[in-house]
Amino acid sequence: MTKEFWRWKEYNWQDENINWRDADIISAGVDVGSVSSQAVILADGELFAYASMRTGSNSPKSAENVMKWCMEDTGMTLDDLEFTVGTGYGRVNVPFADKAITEIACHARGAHKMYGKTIRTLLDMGGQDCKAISVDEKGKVINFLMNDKCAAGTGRGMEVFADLLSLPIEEIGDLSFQVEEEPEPVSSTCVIFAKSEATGLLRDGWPKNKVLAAYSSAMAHRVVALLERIDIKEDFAITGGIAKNSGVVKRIEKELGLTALTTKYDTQIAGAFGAALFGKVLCEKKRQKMAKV
Amino acid sequence: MSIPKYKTAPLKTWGKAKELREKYYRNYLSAHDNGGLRWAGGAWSFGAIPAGLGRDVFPLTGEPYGASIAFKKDFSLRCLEAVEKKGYARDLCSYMRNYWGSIILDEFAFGGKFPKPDFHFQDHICCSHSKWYQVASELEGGVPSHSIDVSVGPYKDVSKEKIDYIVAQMHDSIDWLEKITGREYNDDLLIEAVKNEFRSTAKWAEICTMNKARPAPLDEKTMYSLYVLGTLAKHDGEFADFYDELADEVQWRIDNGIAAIEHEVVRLMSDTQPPWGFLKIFRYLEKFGAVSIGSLYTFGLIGIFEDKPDGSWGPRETPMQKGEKIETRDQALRAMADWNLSKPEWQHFYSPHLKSEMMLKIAKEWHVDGVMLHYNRGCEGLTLGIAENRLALIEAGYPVMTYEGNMGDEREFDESQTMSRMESFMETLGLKELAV
Amino acid sequence: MIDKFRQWNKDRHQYAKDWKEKTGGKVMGYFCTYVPEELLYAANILPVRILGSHEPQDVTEPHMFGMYCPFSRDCLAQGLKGRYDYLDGIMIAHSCLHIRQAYTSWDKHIPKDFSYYLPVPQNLQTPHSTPYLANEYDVFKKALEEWIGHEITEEDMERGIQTMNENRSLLRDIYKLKERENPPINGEETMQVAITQQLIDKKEHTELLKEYLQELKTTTQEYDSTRLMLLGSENDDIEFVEMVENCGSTVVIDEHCIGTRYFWNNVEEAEDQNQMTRIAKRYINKPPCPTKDWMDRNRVKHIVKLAQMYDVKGAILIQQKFCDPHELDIPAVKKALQEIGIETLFLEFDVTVPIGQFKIRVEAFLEMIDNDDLF
Amino acid sequence: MISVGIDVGAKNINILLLKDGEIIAKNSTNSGFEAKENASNLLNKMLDECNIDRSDIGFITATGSGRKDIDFANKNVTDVTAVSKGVKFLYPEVRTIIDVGAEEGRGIRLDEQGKIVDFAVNEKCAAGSGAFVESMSRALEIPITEFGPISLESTAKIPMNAQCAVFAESEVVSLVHSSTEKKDIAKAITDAIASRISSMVRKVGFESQIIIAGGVAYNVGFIRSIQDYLEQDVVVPEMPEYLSAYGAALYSEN
Repeated sequence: MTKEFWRWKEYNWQDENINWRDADIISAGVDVGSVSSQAVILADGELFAYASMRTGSNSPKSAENVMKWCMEDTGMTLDDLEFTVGTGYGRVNVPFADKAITEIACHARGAHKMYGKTIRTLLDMGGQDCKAISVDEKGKVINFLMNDKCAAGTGRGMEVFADLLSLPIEEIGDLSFQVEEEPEPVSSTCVIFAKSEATGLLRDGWPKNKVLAAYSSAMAHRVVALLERIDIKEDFAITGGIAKNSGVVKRIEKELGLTALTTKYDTQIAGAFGAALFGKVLCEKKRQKMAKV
Repeated sequence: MSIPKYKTAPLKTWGKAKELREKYYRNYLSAHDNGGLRWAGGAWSFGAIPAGLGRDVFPLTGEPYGASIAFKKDFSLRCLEAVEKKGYARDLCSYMRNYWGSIILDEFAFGGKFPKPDFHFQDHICCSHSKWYQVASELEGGVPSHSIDVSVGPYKDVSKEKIDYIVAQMHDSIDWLEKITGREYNDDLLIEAVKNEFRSTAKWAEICTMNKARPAPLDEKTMYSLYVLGTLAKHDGEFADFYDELADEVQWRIDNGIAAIEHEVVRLMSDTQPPWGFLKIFRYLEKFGAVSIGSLYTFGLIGIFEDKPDGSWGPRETPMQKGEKIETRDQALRAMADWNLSKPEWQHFYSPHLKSEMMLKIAKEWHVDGVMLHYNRGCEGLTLGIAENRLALIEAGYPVMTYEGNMGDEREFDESQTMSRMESFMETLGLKELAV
Repeated sequence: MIDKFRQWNKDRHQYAKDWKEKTGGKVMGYFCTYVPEELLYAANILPVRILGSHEPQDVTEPHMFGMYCPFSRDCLAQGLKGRYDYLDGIMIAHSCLHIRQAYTSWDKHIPKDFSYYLPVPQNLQTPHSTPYLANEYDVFKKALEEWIGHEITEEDMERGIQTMNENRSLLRDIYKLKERENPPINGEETMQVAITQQLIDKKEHTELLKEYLQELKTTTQEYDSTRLMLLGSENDDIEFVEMVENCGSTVVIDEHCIGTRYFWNNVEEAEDQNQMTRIAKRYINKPPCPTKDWMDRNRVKHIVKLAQMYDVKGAILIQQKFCDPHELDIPAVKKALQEIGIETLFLEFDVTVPIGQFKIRVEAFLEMIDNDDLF
Repeated sequence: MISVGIDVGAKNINILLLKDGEIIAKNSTNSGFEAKENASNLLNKMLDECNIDRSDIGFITATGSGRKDIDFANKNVTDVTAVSKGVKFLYPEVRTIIDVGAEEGRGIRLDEQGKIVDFAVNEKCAAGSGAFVESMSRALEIPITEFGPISLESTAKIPMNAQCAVFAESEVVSLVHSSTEKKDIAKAITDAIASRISSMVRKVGFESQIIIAGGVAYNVGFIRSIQDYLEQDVVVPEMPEYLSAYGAALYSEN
């Protein structure tokens, strides 16, 4: 089995200072994406645990695995989740979810928590698609755009590249800046054709980093076009896998002349985080209903 | 295959053509300085009609301007992206998008701010024609726009009622012009302009017909810079005179065996607008001894043709040559409507098969060995039915190569892929790169 | 009763074949809603709108370049695959470039004994278009008479006009019900009725429509969900509408040519005008196709009126990929709707619609215009 | 004298040696980023194996997208010409060639003399190319070699909107998530490619016999799909990936 450079690391995290058993409401969110899945558990709305794994070909299983890994060693079981919201591609096949909400709403909600209430524009660069989202002060979506029928400017595009250049996906961001001067962007952002264009450049003796820089700026340019169509506001943030790719992020910022907001949280969990936050609200509603009956 | 060698010489009238083109844009830019008017509209617009407003009224035609932008790749890209930002689709006419971009960025391709016209004067045969200026007007903050529908069917089916419909719109357009410019209309200037249009468009057809000669006195790449005058102001007297001069020179080249390219081994014809940013493909063909003698596009976009008594295809006899009277406004408008309805490039809008017939005429009478079709994503109008044209040409035994691209949006042209495809095509025609 | 319409839609080809069998009459396939069916009904010809099948196909590439709209390619594919082999004639009314190619390629490569290209003015905003179009109708009528071998009388014409008017009026009545707070009929059901209106003998369709209308007036079933408007070019994609409504919405009004644009207005009575002029006026005054809507944007005004009339919360703008006329309208439509507080979602249609990719957009759109209680 | 044909594709380099018309060696390697060196090394390796001295080489013809990189070749011809030459020689009955490379598909029609009448190349879309199958097999998590066999087990017809290789991947993912069986998805994919290719081949117009060139010919699923779409049987050659190199070598012969 050859090394798969495009693969993101898998990880989980828990807050030792929180004893979930003391919490009144345990809500959870699980984001089953096309490439990776994340789970988030909140104790009374506070982040208690999260995990990220790659999505297998069986999404109900992937959802369960990532959630189980998230609660690993906490003594928590799926039954302890009072309200779970599923999101992402596989949102409808999350066996233990009480409701499904799109990743667009969830990312907006999650980002609103992770980056603060001032956020107005969100760029979510997922595995298969790229979404530009306008958010209001409550974290509600007021407009959104998705790239259509073309994977240029998606996380997947970058992964294909990492593989082509045999460079670990986590490193390509920084590597793309290790060039004497910024090269012209590659002309084609189509993943497949950019790939052959890149191969050509490498054959012409370009160093990997330079090719990487050329592709990163092409990708950034493409994404900026999407952002401009939704008329981007100053307080904007980037979530999803690409948010970790400084090579693209910095170039987007440069072209926009804006600096993306930062967060102490892991940018990849925004969707699951938002789902879990919705979960809390929905849980309270459920209780009110019950109370009435 | 023996490689012929011909005399070549640069075109003497070349400089004059360049000069006229520059003057045309200068006139438009400076129109206001001395109280003149400027209008914008399509290359097919009835420019002779606004000409009746006075000699100080100058046009800016959209398609040639959009193509000029395409030559300036960086500017073009900025224009296209500015338009996409406004939410307009990427697959619309690329001339139109370049043009709109120039408005949005408020930059003129030849320097300075975008020179807003006083009014739009358009005609309509393809889906985008009138909508082009409908949107332009919105982007410019309400420049008054007028358009005349000429899409009444192929010339072979022309009827009095069809002409009446067009002429009635023309009469209205004159009232409209008087209203929005506050000027009094001058029928003598109209009649003069209409006659100029007949002269220039018939003369261009005559020049194209001369290219039947072997070796071809003109290659298509050169013709692009010459036919363009007709797309700027076919009704302009100076332009009509220029075509007379050009015709004389082309005849002189034929008489002295002066060829467009040194080694004319095979003769090609193309179709639809080329990708303007990549005219080098024609130079590339020359390396193989292939010359493009023209196309229905370069011939029939402005040239007016007809079947001659001997069955061949040539310039249409003008009403003046026929001794027909053009003394009143109505006579002028009717004659102009009828004349334009016979425009070769207006026929295929109703049936690609009519276009195939004309292309086959060219292929036969201009001694064409192969055809190169540009599947032009930039122009729905002229690419219309091109697949059927291809089938018809192949059926008639002509080798056909197709390549995809875009006349005004270089992002849709794959240079290396196209070049290797042309190389394959040259190989199938039995050509090798000439060792010169 | 809606099931009858559904079945008609499903078995459209069989219906036409049976109709021929039963009546011995001629069937005319037509490509655009500017075709004056009044004349065809006057000639006892069954007009059938040629539509696509929403399946991937590999037969049109030699005839039509891929940059033309998928709907026209899908239509041509049906012909090339022989699914319309029962047609006696085909015709088109001069409208957009794209569909024209489906007609011209069909005309050349698929046998039939009658074919007609009907000129229709593109400049509907000039009074001169009426006499011009009326004259083209006269020319067309002569061609028809020659084909069917007998004269089409004034009485025939009046019958044709009444057949069309009655059927169109009933559709208006159905749409009237959709103005209600909780309409008795949803978008999928409406679309079934609207599609079959262009496939089934109007007389038969009208009879069923009358019964259905009665049923709806007394129906208890009600749709209470987000009120949406569907805007666009051609849209007969049932699967898509079902998906949209399953996400928790009801399509209460549309503005496309399998819907209101087809039946919104009627041929009016006018003592002082001949039949051809009256019919011409109907087609000139109908809600325009964008390709004919200049220099004023009458279509946009009409859309805004409909949106308010039907109290919609959001509008989905669907567009056949590469459809220039609509691409030239969409920014203006968006702007106009947003100005009256109606959110829009833009979706680009292809021969096959990737429901998966669209579902998330539609769900997110609905979450966007509802769900305030989650914040 | 030894005649050499070198086919430098986007992914692989295929080299074939002819001695008086007889194939004496054929071999393949990755194009990598130094196509020229890789080709040269492979050639030397092959020469060693048949202990032939480089000076015995009479003529070298290069083809494929990277043909211009091979500066030690005596001449180069395009893929279209090379593959046609090879097919004409080995399969004189063939009138239509479907050549699917890593990044583009080609349809070529030949006349009785084996002369090229018309050809088409799929434009700006990888969906009709070898690369497509690869990214798909990744999404499906089945090895490329098993892809065809698995798809053969299915008779389902799932329309796929194969606009873009990677986007199709997301359609595959949604299919996976809607727990569609792998074999059915695999078939949907081979159908999608076959439909694109067949559409292109219909453009040049096909006559039997039809031959499939390029590595994709090993994909039994694709063969089944393309035969369904063209409603015709196709010839699957013995060395589909070497036909271009063979054609090039034939050019070296004379």
